[in-house]
Amino acid sequence: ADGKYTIGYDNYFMGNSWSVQLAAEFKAEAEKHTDKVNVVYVESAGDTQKQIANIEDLITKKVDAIITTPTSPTALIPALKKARAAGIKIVLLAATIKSQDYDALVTVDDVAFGRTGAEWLAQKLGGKGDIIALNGIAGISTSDDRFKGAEEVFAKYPDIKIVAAVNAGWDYAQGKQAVSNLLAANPKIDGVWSQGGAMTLGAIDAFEAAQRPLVPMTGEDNNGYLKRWKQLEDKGFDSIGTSKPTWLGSEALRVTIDLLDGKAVEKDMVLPVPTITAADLDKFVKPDLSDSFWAGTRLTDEQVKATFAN
Amino acid sequence: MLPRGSIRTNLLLGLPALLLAAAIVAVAASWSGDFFAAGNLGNLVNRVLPLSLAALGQAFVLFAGRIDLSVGSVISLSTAILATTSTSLGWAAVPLVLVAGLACGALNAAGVIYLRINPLIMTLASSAIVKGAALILMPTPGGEVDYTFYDAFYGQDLLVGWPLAVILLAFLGAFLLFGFTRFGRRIYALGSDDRAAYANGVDVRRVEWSVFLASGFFAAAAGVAVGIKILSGDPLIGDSFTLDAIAAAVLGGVALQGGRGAVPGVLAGSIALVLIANAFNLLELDPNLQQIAKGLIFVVALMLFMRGGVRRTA
Amino acid sequence: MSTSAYLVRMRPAAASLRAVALLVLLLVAFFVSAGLFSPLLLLDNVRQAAPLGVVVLGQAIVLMMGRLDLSVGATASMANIVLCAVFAGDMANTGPAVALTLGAGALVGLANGLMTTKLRIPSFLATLATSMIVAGLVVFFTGGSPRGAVPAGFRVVTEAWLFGFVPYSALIWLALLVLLMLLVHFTMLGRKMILSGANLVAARHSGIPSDGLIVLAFVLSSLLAATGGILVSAITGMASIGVGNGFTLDSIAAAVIGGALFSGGVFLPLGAMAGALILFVVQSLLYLLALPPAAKFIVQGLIIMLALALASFRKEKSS
Amino acid sequence: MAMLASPLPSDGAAPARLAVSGVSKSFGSNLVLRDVSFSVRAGEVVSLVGENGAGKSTLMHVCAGTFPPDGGTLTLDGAAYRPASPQAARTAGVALALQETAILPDLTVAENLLFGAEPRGLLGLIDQRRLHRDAETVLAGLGFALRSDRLGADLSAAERQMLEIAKAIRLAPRLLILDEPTASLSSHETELVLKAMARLTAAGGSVIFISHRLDEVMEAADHAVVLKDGTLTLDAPRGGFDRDDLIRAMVGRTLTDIFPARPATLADRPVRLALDAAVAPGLKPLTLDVRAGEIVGFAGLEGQGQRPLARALSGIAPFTGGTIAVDGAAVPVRSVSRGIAAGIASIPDDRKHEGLALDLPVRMNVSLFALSARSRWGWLRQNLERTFAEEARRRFAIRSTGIEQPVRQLSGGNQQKVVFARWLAETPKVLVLYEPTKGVDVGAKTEIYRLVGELSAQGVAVVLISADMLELIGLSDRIHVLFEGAVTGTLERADFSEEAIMRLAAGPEGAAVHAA
Ligand SMILES: Nc1ncnc2c1ncn2[C@@H]1O[C@H](COP(=O)(O)OP(=O)(O)OP(=O)(O)O)[C@@H](O)[C@H]1O
Ligand SMILES: Nc1ncnc2c1ncn2[C@@H]1O[C@H](COP(=O)(O)OP(=O)(O)OP(=O)(O)O)[C@@H](O)[C@H]1O
Ligand SMILES: O[C@@H]1[C@@H](O)[C@H](O)OC[C@H]1O
Ligand SMILES: [Mg+2]
Ligand SMILES: [Mg+2]
Repeated sequence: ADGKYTIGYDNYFMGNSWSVQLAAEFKAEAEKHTDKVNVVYVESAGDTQKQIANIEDLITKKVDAIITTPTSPTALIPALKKARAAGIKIVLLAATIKSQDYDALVTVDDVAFGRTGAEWLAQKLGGKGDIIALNGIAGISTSDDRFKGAEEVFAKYPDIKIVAAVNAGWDYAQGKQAVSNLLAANPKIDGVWSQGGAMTLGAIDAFEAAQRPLVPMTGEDNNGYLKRWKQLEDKGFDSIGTSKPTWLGSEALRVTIDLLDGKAVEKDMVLPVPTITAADLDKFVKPDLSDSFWAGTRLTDEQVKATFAN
Repeated sequence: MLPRGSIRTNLLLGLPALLLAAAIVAVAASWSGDFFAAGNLGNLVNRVLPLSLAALGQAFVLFAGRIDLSVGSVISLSTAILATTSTSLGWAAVPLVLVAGLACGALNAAGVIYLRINPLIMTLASSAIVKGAALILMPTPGGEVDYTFYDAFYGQDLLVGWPLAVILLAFLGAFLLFGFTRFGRRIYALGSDDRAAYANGVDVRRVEWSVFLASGFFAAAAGVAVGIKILSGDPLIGDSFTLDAIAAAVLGGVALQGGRGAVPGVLAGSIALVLIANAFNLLELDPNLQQIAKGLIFVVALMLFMRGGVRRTA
Repeated sequence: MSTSAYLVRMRPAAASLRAVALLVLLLVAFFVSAGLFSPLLLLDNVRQAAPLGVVVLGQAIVLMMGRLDLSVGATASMANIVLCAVFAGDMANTGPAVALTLGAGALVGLANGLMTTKLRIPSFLATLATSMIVAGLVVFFTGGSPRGAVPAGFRVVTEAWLFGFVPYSALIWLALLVLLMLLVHFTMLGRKMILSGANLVAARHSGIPSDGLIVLAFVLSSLLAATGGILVSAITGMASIGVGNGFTLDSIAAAVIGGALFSGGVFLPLGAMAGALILFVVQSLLYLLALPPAAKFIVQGLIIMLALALASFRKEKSS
Repeated sequence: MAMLASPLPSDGAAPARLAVSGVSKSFGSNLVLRDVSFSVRAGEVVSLVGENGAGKSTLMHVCAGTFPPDGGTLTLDGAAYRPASPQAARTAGVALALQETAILPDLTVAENLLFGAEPRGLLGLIDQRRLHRDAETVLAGLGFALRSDRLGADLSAAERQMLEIAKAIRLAPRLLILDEPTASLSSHETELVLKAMARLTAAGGSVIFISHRLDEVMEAADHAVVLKDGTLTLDAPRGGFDRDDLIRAMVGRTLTDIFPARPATLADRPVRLALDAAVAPGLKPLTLDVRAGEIVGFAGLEGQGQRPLARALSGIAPFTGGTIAVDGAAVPVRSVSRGIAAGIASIPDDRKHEGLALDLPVRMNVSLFALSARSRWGWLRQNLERTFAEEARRRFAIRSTGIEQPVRQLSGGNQQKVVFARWLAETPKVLVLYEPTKGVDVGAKTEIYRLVGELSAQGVAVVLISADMLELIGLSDRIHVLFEGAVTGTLERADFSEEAIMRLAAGPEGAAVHAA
């Protein structure tokens, strides 16, 4: 009515700082476009059933576009089909579905995410050694895809053996518990492939508690992890911070507006995985900002402080 | 006219949920033009379907004074089975899913009856086991349910269609069962007082078997509804149903200590729960407040029931 | 009183003994699959199990009163948020941080207690409602991004070891356990709580202020849940939403594995401790075996079943 | 003493309705029935008596299929009879009305009464209207004043008991077993039950009737069977035993006088308890005194204010107006604990719900007040508890395997003794007794009466609210009669008689109502 676009934003989850920052990036971007867009927020709390209902309610509200992060690669397909049939543009943010029923996808491929870390680790170990893998949650595609990417890589190195792959829920405490026990059972662990920074932190603490020398580990771009890495650098610790940047959240809005404006948009914007290595670590770590904050951001330091304080 | 007897008391227990649902409809309809949009009513029926079926199964168990925490996992497993078999079996996959649901119910019953494990803990354990089974069958969401299932069952997502028919049929059947059959009386009797029920000739084991089987069956039926809705399988999708089904039943006046409550209340409770979330979205209320509101509504509704007084046994 | 009498009183019930036996069995399996026996590893598991263990104690108290507390998870999660926010990473804030966290916890317990006694809402529902409200409040006030952190100095609570082999968190757990055991089994207050739990009406007829005792039990449970949340915070060092959610079901399972009865009147702290350790060691064992996730759930479920089947083994069928 | 009869009828004609032969049963290591044999003929009432815990209920549970015997056999009308469940027994024609009643709290009276036999109509669905009609017919036939649409949970103990009896009688069983059916019934209701038994036997049915009221036994029994410690000690036909024989067989000795002697006058004693215009819901303003050492009884038909009075005195449902004074000082009995603090102890009538924590051991159930009085700094003194519990078990002759046995496993009468033991840990100033000997055997009763006598001799003011006329007459110094919440008359000891009480109990138009 007011000539603005109405965009439905489905906040898929509020349970960790990454998902919070993803939503914050979107909001920050939306504030720049208040003249052009109205946003209707819905909250899925990690519950696929709820997400489907939310999409349907957004259809009922006749929004012009829906931005959603599917919590299941398949379950949402019928609902999204319905939305598109109603003329609503669908933009998938940070996760995809196993069909073509969307108008744009803005993400970093999780398989590539897993692969990137694995390649770095394999090189670092000179193509041989015993490693452990720390995964997220069984049945969630992010977790499965990342591990799939990693396994593809390790399969090419016959001398690299995954002695244990466990689910630690992207969680620090679970990561630490898992690694403590695995260390006790395995006198030789040469590397840790982890698909989440908090779990890598847990792994580091477990190694230190067991007084075992640190080994190469893959990490992520969360500030808490980067700070720790920085501290440990002079002890010879080496890592890689693979990133699924939260600025995808702002990018999704830009893409959505382009779509609604009728501009040509690349359907699958699958960005290469940004990485942080020892060489550029200093560029990304922010010693004065919160541990919760993620480096792959378009937020200003002030906005970060407003979101996470310290 | 309400029939004399305990049915009347039980029906009255469902009244607050009904009033709550009506109030939400009134508020949502007067503040949002979208509420009565055809699409919305159809969506609501489709959402009530799996929740109310799961809650109905739960009600069997609750009436008997037991509880079933495995409902969510059974729903997940059901979608997984449906999505792995429906392409080859067609509609024959549905009875297969229902049989699997019965098997889960049988596991619960066996644990409760033969191993004498408390139902809360037994179904908590079986919930993990069934979830494991779902993950074995389908480690990540996928599989396929053909679109013809959706078309045949949900059709155009209208108010009047198969989902409504299934709800009405299931609840009418259950209403007659609990209100007017000896079998229903036995279930209430068991929930009312185990020892007295046994002394009155109730075959406790048989009733326990049947309520857990019923719960498994209805959870599987809910799983079929979910599976057709998502046209795929998902080993985690059912998790939230467990607590929601209990909440719906309880909101509808079913007493957790057993023996009290009626089937219409369960339906009213399910409708109320679905409406709360819908109203929040349509009215664009802060989604962060939704959980708080749900909790408060719960407290208020429960206060209304409790005014009637609790049984004197501790 | 003579020492022997104390010992008689401390003698755990059969259910606790069975829980302990199962625990030993699991530990054997654990160390066999680890390929070594290390007391330090054992203690490390105890150290990490402490938060759950502390929460279970509270749940056991509520179960003793014939009630159930489904809000312990939400309360522990909230404790983590409040603690980190008040701490703001500065050791100087220890006093207020801990006090405010426990205070917030006590409020939850008070709400639970008043709802079950004054409003006569069954505890299952009252605490379910509280847990929704508490979790909702946390999301509402933090907007999903909780602030602050636990200073490194405070983290010794769970991360450091006394004399290098006694984890502080284990000591805290044990101290709380002993305190509660003393309260319940060695004071008049505790005796009155047991009597209320076993038969509320009879307790009222004997002039026992049952309502007050139920409120007290819920407050204790929430305080212990908040303490569990503090311990978890010391482990993770940071604020995140929902860190304690798993405690709700785990605490009930652990308490019941340890011999608690839903019908009330029983308090077996040693059983509760064994129950918490069982759940934790199963988890560790599963990490160790690196089973596929599906198998993990199945084994977990089977162990809980086994524990309870053992507990009801030989129990005479009541006529 | 009568000879022990053989389990089979001696006349050799028709086989016995029920023949019990060599039955034994133990719970854990507790041998409850030892080689018990007796039989019941068609058309006969057999009374089973014995002390609390003698094994009566256990024996009846065996007969009614609740659990099987460990050894021995049963026959029913000559055929082997081994019921696998209460339902199987009912199908075979044996119905048991439980001492502890099995009423489903969430079902109505009608639904309880016709449970499992609900009339069905269209589509095989239960016909609710006929159900209630049928139920009313049954109740009316028995003369029970019980509305068919009340919920089980709302019934009083007496009403529950009547419903339980009606349930069993409705089945028109070959053998009806009534386990203490009259324990909480008034004399009028008891008459109704005895009549129903007579009708059943007249029609060829058989009845096993358990009661601690020897009057009823003498009146109803065609045959008496006595159990002592699980062994049969008497089995004799009507005329072959008298009251003393029964008592001897039960307790192993003759009880001379079961009631304590009362002092000739109490007029010189100070007033202990004084109520002045005290009001409570269900009670009209009440003014009365109880002197130190006096036992004041309250009589009346069921539901005339006895319960409100007991609950108000104990502080459960306190007085809402007027004054209550103990030893001349006004005491606001606004809660149980205030009452206790003022020295008022009260024994509730519903021991299962109001008196005991059934799953806790005897020790914890008896020790509360003893410990409260002696705790230091809130610490519970464990040794003292043990000693006290052991002593209470001896003093009150509580039959249990020890102080650690859960109270649930004790017989009804012994449970009642546990309640007494808790309240009498400390000598109170005022003792309120509400149906103190419901379901208590004559030996235990004697004990309890002796105790009450002792306490009154020590100056305790006793309020005795009871439906048991003999108890009131035997124990009281004065009896107030309640009618519709008010005292309609008072009798002094010299004027006590059942007839005088009944006349007052029937209210102002007493004679007319009573005659009807
Ligand atoms: N389920 C049980 N478990 C263990 N012991 C039991 C159980 N039931 C009864 N007993 C014991 O068996 C004995 C006989 O009890 P029973 O109830 O048969 O006595 P009773 O003669 O009916 O007494 P009352 O006159 O008090 O009703 C008692 O000592 C009692 O403690
Ligand atoms: N052993 C006895 N010796 C002398 N008199 C007795 C004896 N037992 C009972 N009596 C007398 O018989 C009367 C009734 O006895 P009974 O055993 O029926 O009393 P009860 O059990 O108290 O009655 P109720 O069944 O009404 O409670 C009493 O008045 C009592 O004086
Ligand atoms: O990268 C991870 C993100 O995808 C998940 O949702 O939360 C934890 C992060 O480590
Ligand atoms: Mg008996
Ligand atoms: Mg008597």
